[in-house]
Amino acid sequence: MMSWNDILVMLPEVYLVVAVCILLLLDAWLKPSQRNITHWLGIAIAVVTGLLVIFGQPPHTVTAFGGMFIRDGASEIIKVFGLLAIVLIFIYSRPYLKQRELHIGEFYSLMLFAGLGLMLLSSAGNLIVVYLGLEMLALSSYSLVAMNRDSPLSSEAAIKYFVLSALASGMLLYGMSMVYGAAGTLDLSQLAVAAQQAHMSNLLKFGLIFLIVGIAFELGAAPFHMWLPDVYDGAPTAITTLIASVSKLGAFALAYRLLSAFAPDGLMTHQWQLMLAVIAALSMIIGNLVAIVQTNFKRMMGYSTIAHMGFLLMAFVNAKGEGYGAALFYGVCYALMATAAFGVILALSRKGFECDKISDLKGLNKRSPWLALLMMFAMFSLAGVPPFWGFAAKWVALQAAIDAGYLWLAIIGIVMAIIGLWYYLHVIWVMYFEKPEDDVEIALQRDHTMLWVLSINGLALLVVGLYWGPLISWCRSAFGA
Amino acid sequence: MSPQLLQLICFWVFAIVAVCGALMVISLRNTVHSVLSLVLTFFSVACLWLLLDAEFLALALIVVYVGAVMVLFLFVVMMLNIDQEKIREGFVRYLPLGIVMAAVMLLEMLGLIGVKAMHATTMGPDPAAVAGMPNTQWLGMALYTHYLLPFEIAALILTVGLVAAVVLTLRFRTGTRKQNPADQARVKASDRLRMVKMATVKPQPAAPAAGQSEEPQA
Amino acid sequence: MHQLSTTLLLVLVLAPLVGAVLAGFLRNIIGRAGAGGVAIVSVGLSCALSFYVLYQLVWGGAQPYDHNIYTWFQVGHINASFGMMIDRLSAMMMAVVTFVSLMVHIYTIGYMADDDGFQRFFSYIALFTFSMLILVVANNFMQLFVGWELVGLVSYLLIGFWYKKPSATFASLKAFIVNRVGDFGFVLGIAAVLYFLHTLDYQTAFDNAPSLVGKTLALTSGTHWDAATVICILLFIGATGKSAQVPLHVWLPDSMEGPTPISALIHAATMVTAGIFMVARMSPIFELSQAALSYIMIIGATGALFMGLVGIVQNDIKRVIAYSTLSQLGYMTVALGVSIYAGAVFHLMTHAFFKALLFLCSGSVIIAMHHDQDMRNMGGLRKYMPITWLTMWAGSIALMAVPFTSGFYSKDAIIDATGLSHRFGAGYAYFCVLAGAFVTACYTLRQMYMTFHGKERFEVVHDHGDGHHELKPGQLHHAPKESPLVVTIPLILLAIPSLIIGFLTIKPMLYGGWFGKAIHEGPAGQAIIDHMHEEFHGPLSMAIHGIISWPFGLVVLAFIICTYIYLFNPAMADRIRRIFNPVYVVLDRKFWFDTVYIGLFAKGGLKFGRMLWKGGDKAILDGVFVDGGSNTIERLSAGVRRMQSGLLYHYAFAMIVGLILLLGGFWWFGGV
Amino acid sequence: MITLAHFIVLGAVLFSIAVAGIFINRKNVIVLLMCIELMLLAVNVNFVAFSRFHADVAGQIFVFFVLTVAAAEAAVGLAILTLLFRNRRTVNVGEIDSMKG
Amino acid sequence: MNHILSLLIWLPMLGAIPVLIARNSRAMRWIALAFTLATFVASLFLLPSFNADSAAMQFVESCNWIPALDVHYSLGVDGISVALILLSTIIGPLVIIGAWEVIKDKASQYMACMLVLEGLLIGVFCATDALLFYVFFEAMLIPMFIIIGVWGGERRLYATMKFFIYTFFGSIFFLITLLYMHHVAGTFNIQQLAAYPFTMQQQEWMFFGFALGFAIKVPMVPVHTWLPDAHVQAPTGGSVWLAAVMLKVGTYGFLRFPLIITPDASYHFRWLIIVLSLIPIVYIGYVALVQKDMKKLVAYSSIAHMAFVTLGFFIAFILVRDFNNIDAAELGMQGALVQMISHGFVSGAMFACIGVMYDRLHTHEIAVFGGLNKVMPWFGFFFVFFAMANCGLPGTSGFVGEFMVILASFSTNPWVALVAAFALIIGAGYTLYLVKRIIFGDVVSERVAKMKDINFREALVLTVLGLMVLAIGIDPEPLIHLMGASVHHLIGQLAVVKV
Repeated sequence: MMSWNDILVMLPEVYLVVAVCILLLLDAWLKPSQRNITHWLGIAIAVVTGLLVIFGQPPHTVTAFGGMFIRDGASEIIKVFGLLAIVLIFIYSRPYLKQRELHIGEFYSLMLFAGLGLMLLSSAGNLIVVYLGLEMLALSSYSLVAMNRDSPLSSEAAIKYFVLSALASGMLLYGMSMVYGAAGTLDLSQLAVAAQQAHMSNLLKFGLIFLIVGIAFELGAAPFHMWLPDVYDGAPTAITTLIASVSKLGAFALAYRLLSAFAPDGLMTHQWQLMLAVIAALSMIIGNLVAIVQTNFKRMMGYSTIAHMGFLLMAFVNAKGEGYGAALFYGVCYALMATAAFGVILALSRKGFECDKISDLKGLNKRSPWLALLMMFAMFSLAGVPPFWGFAAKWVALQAAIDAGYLWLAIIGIVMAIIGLWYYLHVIWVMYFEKPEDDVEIALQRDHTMLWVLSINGLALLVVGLYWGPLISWCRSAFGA
Repeated sequence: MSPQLLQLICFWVFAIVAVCGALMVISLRNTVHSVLSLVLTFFSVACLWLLLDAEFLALALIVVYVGAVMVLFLFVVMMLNIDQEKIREGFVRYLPLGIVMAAVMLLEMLGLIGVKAMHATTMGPDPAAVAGMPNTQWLGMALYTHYLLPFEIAALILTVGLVAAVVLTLRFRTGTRKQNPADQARVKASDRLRMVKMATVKPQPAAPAAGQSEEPQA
Repeated sequence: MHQLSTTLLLVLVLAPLVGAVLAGFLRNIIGRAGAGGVAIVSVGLSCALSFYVLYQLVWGGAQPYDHNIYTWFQVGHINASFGMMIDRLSAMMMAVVTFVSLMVHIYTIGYMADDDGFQRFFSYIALFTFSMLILVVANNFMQLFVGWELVGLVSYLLIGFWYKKPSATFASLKAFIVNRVGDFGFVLGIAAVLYFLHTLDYQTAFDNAPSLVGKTLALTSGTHWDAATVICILLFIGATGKSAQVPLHVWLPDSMEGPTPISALIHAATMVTAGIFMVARMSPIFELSQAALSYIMIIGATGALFMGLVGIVQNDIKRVIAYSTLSQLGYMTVALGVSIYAGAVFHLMTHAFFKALLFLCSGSVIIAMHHDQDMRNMGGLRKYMPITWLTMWAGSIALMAVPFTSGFYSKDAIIDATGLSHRFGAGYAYFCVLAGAFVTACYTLRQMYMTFHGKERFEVVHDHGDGHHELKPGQLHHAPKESPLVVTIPLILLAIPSLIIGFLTIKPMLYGGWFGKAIHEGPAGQAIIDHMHEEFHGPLSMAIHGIISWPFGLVVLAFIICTYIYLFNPAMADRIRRIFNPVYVVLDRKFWFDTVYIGLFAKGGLKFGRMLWKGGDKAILDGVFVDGGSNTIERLSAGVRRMQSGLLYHYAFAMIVGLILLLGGFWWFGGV
Repeated sequence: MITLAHFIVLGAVLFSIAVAGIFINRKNVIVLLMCIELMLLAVNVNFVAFSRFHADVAGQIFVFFVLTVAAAEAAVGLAILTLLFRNRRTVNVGEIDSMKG
Repeated sequence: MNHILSLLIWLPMLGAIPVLIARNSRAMRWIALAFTLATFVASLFLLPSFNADSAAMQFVESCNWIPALDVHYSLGVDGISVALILLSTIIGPLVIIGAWEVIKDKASQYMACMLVLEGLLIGVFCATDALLFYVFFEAMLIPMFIIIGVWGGERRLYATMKFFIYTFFGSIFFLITLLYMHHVAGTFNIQQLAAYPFTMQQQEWMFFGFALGFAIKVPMVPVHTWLPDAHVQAPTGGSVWLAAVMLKVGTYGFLRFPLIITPDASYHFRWLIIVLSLIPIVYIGYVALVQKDMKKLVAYSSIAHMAFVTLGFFIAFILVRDFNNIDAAELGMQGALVQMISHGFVSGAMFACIGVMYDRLHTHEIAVFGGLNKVMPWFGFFFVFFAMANCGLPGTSGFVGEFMVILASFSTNPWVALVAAFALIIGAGYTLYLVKRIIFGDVVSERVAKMKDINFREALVLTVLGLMVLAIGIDPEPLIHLMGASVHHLIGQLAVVKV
C-alpha cells in the first residue's frame, strides 16, 4: 500500500535516514583526525533536511501511509526548529567534545537519529508511530547522555534517565492500551470520532490519565520531573543542550499529537485541561523554588526547564489553536534560549573545566564582555523580561491561559516567574557585579563559526523579542488559529 | 466439560501462575531467581495469549523475551557481581508501603476501568479465522501493508539500539598491549634502531659560585 | 486722578533683586565696595520710588493701582498671577520697608566691615527687600504667600549668616520650621479662601467676602464651623508664625543669632510685621468673624504682657529688644483684634522706626564691646559713645510711650481702643496692655541703665604683643569707642522719625480715614474710632492728656522703681530675684515654651521618626514582608529541594505517587 | 466463560505488582528493570485482549512493536548498566546519589 | 516629522551601539553626549508643531506590530507626555556630563546603559498601545539593574535585586491585568480601552492589578522600601534617572490606565489611594528626618513628594464626581503633573549634588560632612537652593505643584489639605536639618577641608537643573498651558461613569 507519493511526502525523513546511514558508514572509515568531515557532513545533513522540510512543505496538510504520517504546519515548525537546534548543538559542541575526546562519529549519527525521532513524533498520525518516534528519540538520548563513558555522573544520569523513562513509557503504553480498548483504533484522527460513540468513554478518560503522565514525564513537568535536573547535571553539556531543546520540542509534539486528538469537540478537553493545569502549576512552583538554591548552572537550568514546561503547559491548557500555537511558540523560544545559554557555557568550558558552576561565571563581564552580554540576553529572556523573546513567549502563554478562563493558573505562573527572576538575575549578577576569580584567558576556542553562530543565537533572542509577529502568526496558523 | 469451561480453567491456572511468578520476581532475594520467575510469568502469559488465538505473539514473546531479553538479563546479572545481601536491604521495611500503594493503585484502576461493562464483553470468533487465514498471516498482512511505516521505523530503532550499545560498550583500551600484525610487517629498521653520536669528552658542568647558589632565596 | 506707571512700580520692586543678584553672583568681580554700592544704590532707588509713590497717592492724586503683571497659572477659572495692589496701605508699608532697609544697608557698611561675608550679606538684605516688596505689593493670596515664604527664606539665611556657629544654624533652622508651622495654617487659609470665594485675587475676594456669611464647614461630622472664622483663624496662624505671636514666638529671640542689622530690619521693623500687615490687608474678611477677632486679641494681649515679662530677666542686650518686639507685636495684634487696623498699622510704622533704632543702637554697642552682648559686662558706656547713648534713649522713650514721642501716640491709641472694646476678651486684653506698659518701661529702663549708666563692669586688658590670649567675659582689648559715621548717621536718621512721626501722622492715619478702602473697619471698630475721634483734639492735647493717664502713670512708677534699683541700689536686683525666685525661674525659662517644643517636637520628632523607620520600614515592611518573604521562599525551596534526594527509587516513587494522585483526583472530581 | 474483564484485570494486577516491585526493591536496579518489563507485559496483555475482543489487528501489531522496542531498550539499558557498574563498581542504586538537591 | 517619536525613542538606543564599540574612551563619551544632545534637540522640535489646545494624541505613528495578537506599535503624545519627554531629554545629556570622568570602570557600558534607559523612558511616555507601554515599562528595569549592580555601592547586590524583583513583582500583575483586559475588551489600544464599558467587578480587579504595578513604581507606601536602598547604592547617574524620570513612569501609568480605564473602580477606591498618599507625607517625613545617609534621606523625600502626585490624581475624582468642581479637579491634576516635572528636576539635582560630594569623599554618610559652605561656597549655594526647592519654596518649581494640590485638596476635605500641608513643615524639617548638618557648621575634618569646589562640568549640570527649577517656579504657566487641554480632557474622562 506504499506509493511514491508516500515517499515524497516523507522526503525529508527518508533523506535523513539515508544520509545518516551513509554518515554512519563513512565515519567508520575516517581517521579521528578527519572527524571534522563528519562534523560538517552532519551539519549539512541537518540543514538539507531542514530545507527539504521548508521547501517541500505542501500548502495543506497531507498524510502518507494511510494516515500514519501527517505532514502539517505544526510538524513543519517543530521539525525546522528541532533541526535548527541540532545544527546549533553540532556547532557549539565540537570544541567541547574534542577537548574531552568525545568527538566521535556516533555522536553525529545519534543526534541525527534523535532528530529523526522528533520528526516522526511530530508527524505521527497513529499511536504506534507516536510510540516509535518517542522511543527513537529516547534511545538516542539515553546513549548520548551516557556517551562520556568514564564519567560516573554521566552514567548515573543515564541510568536514571533510562529507568524512569522506561517506567514512563510503560505508563504511556498502558494508557495507549486503554485508549485502544476504548476506541478500537490506534489512528489518532479516528480516535476522537470513536470516542464520541464509544460506550466506553470512561475507559478513554482512564487511558488519558496515563497518557498525561507520559507526556508530563517527557516534558519534565512535576511530579514527573525528578529525572530532569540529574540528567541535565550529569550529561555532557552538549547533550544537556539536546535534552533542553530537541527533547522539549519532542515532548510538545507528543502532547499535541495525543491530546489534540481528544480536543476537537471539547468532549474530553476539560478533563485533561484541569489535569494539565494542576501539573503546570506544580511544575512552576517546584521548578522555580528549587532552582533558587542551586549552585550548579546546568542543574539550575534543569529546574528552570521544569518551570518553563509549566508555562508551556499553561499555554497548552487553552486547548485551542491559539493555545497550541502559544505553546509551540514557547517551546521554540525555550529551545533557542537553552541553546544560547548552554552555548555560552560550552564556549567557556575547556579541558578539565566544565564551567558548570554558577560561580565559574564570576566576573565574566571583565573577561569577555561579549559572551557575558549573550548570556545576559539568554538570562533575561529566560526570566521573561521584555523586550526579549522569552517575554513574548510568556505573554502568549499567559494570554492563552487567561482566554481559556484559567486566570488562577496565570496568577500562579506570574508569581512564580517573580521567584524565578531571582536565579536568572543571580547569574547576571555573578557575571557582571562580581570580580573574576582567576585571570585565565578565555580562548573562545578560536572557533569563529561557533562564536558567530552563538552571537546570532543570542541576538536573535533580542531581535525576535522585538519583532515576533510573523513567528507567532506562523505558529498559530499551524494550528488553524 | 465444555470448551468454554476448559478455557476458563486454563485461564485461571495460567493467570495464577503468571501472578505468582510476578510476585516472585519482586520478592525473591536472589536476582537470578527473580529473572527465572519472570521467565515463568512470560511463559504463562504466552499461554494465555494462545487462549486469545494470538499464536504468533505468544511464540514471539517466548522467542524474543525468554530467548533474548531474559538471557541478556541473566548475562548481566551474572557478569556484574552483585552483593545480594546489601541489595535487598530494607525489603521488609518497605513491604507494607509497597502493598498499600499497589492496592490503592489496583483499586483505582479497577474502579476507573469499569470492570462490569467489560465483563459483558465476550469473545467473538477468531478474526483471523474469519478472514480465513492463520493468525500469523493475518498479522503479517497488516504489518507489511498498513503498518509498513512503523515496521521500518522499528528497524531503525533496532539500528539505533545497536549503534548505542556499541558506542557505550565497545572501547579501544589505550593501556592494553596487543599485537598489530600489519604494523609488525611494515616495520623499518630505523624505527627500531637509533644511531646516537656521542661526544668523546663529557663537558664539565660549570662549578657553582661558592656559597651563592646554595643559599635559597629568601 | 491718574494711574501709577507699571514700569515705575516694576523698577521699584525689582531693583533690589538686581542688586542682590549682582552683589551675590559677582561678589568676586565687583568686590566689597562694589557689592555694597550696588545694593545700596538699588535699595536707595527703591526707597526713593517708594516715597514718590506714596507722595503720588497721598498728595499727587494718583489712583490706587491694582493690576496683574503676568499670569502665574491659569487652570479652568482659577487664576493666579503676579500683580500689584498699590494703595496707601501698601505704599506706606513700602516706604517704611525701603527706608529702614536703606538705613540698615548704610549701617551695615560699618557693622560688617570686618566680616568675610560682606558681599553675601548685602546680597541677602537686598534680596530681603525685594521679597518684602513682593509681599507688600501683592494683589492676590498666591503672591502674598510667595513673598511670605521668600522673606522667611532670607530670614533663615540671615539668622544662619554666621553658619559656622552651631547656635546660629540651629536658630535659623528653628526660625524656618516654626515659620513653616505658621505657613502651614496660612496655606490652608488660602485654600479655604479659594474654596469659599473661588478666587485668589484680593479685590474679588473682598468683594465676595459678604457671601461668606452663613456658610459653614463641617470639619467633623455634625459640626458647623463658620466659614469666615475658619478662614481668619487659618490665615492668622500664618501671622502667628511670621509675626511671632504666642505660641509660635519661640523663633524670634533665637533669631538674634543673626547679625544685628538684620535683627533691626527683619526681626523688628519689617518682616515680623508682615502678619500685622496681612491681617490689616484682609480686614474685609476678618471683620466677618467676631470669634476670630477675639481670638486674635487674646493671643496678642498674651504676647504683649507675658513676653514683655520675659524681657525683664534677659541679660543679652539684643534679646531684651527681641522680647520687647514680641511684646510690641502683641500690641499691634490686640489692635487688630479690636478692629483698629489703622491703629495697628500706625503702631507698626512707629515701631518700625524706634525698634530699628534700638537694634541699631545695640549693634553699635556690640561693636564697641567687640561682639560681647551681655549687659552684665557693660555699664557706664554713655561717656564712650554719646551719640549711641542719646539715640538709644530716644528710641527707648518712644518704646516706653512717653508722651510726644511717636510710640506714645500709637500705643496709647491702642490701649484706649482696647479699653473701649466690648469684644469677648477685651477686658483681659485691656489688663494686659496696661500692665504691658509698665513692663515695657521696666525692661527698657533696666536695659538702658545696665548698658549706659552706673559702674563700668568691663575691664580693659591691654594687649601685650602676643595678641591672642583668651579674654574672659567682660574683658576687652581696647576701651569702647563711638562707632563710625556710617553707623551713627542711620541712628540719627532713625531717631528723628522715632520721636516725631507719631505727632505728625496720628490725625490723618488714625482718624482721617487715610487708608481709604484699603482697610475696612467693621461697625465695632468704626464705633471705637468714632468715639476716640470725638475725644481727640489734636496731637498736642492728646500728649498733655496722656501725661495724666494711667499708662503713663505706670511708666513713671516703673521709672521710679528701676532708677532706684539699677542706678542707686544695684544689689537690690539680686535680692528681688531671690525673693521672687519661682517667678524668676518661670521667666528665665521663658514659660518653658522652648523646653516643651524642643523636647516634644524636635527630639520627640526624631524619636518618633526613628521608631517609624526602625519599626515600620525596617522591621515590618522590610523585615516581615520583603526580606521575610524572600527568606520564606528560601526556606521553602530548601524544603522542596530535599525531595530531590538523588535516589532513583525516590524518583520512581514520586512518579507513581503522582500517577496515583492523578487517578484518585480524577476519580474523585472527574465524575466518571 | 472468559470475558474481556478477566484479561484486563489480569493486566491491572500485573501492573500493580510491577508498581509494588518498584516500591519494594529500592536498591536492585536489575529488579527495577524487570518490574518495568512486567509492566510492559501487562500492557501487552491488554493489547492482545482488546485486539481479540475487538476483532482488530492493530492491538496485536502494537504488541509486536512493543516487543521489538523492548528488546532494543533492554540492550541499551543493560549497556548503560554495565557502564554504571564499571564506573561505580555497584548497581546498588541506593548508593548512587551523587547528584541531588 | 512623522516619525519624530520613533526617532526620539530609538536615537539614544542606537547610540548605545557606537558607544559600546568605540575603542577610545574619550571619543566614546563625546559620542554618548552627542546622541543625548541630538535627542534633546529633536525633542525640541516637538514644541513648535505641538498643538497645546488639543487633547488629542499628536505625532501619531502606528503600525501593526504583532498582527496575531492585535498589538500595535503605536505612538502618540499629548501635552502631558511632551512635558515628560522633555524632562527626559533634558536629564539625558546632564547625566552623561555628570558621569564624564567619574565613571572609570567599564565607562562605555555605563554610557550605553544610560542611553538605552533614556530611549526606553521616552518610549514609555510615547506608547499608546498598552502592551507596547508594558514592554518599555518593564525593559527599563534592565539597564537600571545593571547600572546599580555594576557601578553601585557596597550593598549594591541587595539593592539591585530588591529593586528589580520588587518592581517586577508589581509590573507583572499589571501585565496580567492587561491580558485580562484584552480578554474582555479585545484590544490593547489605550484609547479604545478607556472607552470600553467594563463592569464594576472587572474594574475593581483591574484596578488592583494596575495599582499594584504602578504603586510600586511610584513608589507609594507601603511598597516603597526598595527605593531608598536602590538610591543609596546606585551611582549618581542611576539615582538621577531613577528619581528624575523613572518614578514618574509610575504616576504616568496611573494616569494612562486606572484613571481612565477603570474610572469607577478608581472612584470607588479613591479614599484608599488618598490615605495611602497622605500617610507618607507624615510617615515618610519623619522617617526621612532620622536618616544617617543623605541619599536615603533624599530618597525618602522623593516618596513623600510623589505622594502629592497620587493625591492630586485621586482628589480629582472626588472633586469632579462628588462636587462637580471641575476647576478644582483640574487644579489638583495640574498640580500633580507639575509636581511630577518639578520633582524630576529637583530630586535629580539633589542627587547630582550628593554625587558631587560622593565623588570627593566616596561616602553618603551625613556625619562625615559638615561646614561645606566654607570649603565649597558655590556648591553650598547650589545645595541650599535645591534644598529650598525640595521643601517647596515659592519661586522654585517645588512650590507650584504642592501649592496647587493643597489648594485643590481643601475642596475635597479640609483634613486632607491639613495632612498634605503638613509637608510644608516636615519637608522643611528634614531638608534643612540635612543642610544644617552638611553645609553649615564648621569644617568637621581634614578630609572635608581638602574638598575642592565644583568644577565647570558639575557647575554646568547644576546650573541647567537650577535654571529649570527656577523657570518652572517663576513662570509655570507655559508648562501648565502645555498640559492644559490634556488635563481638561482627562478630567472629562474621570467624570464618565462606565457602569
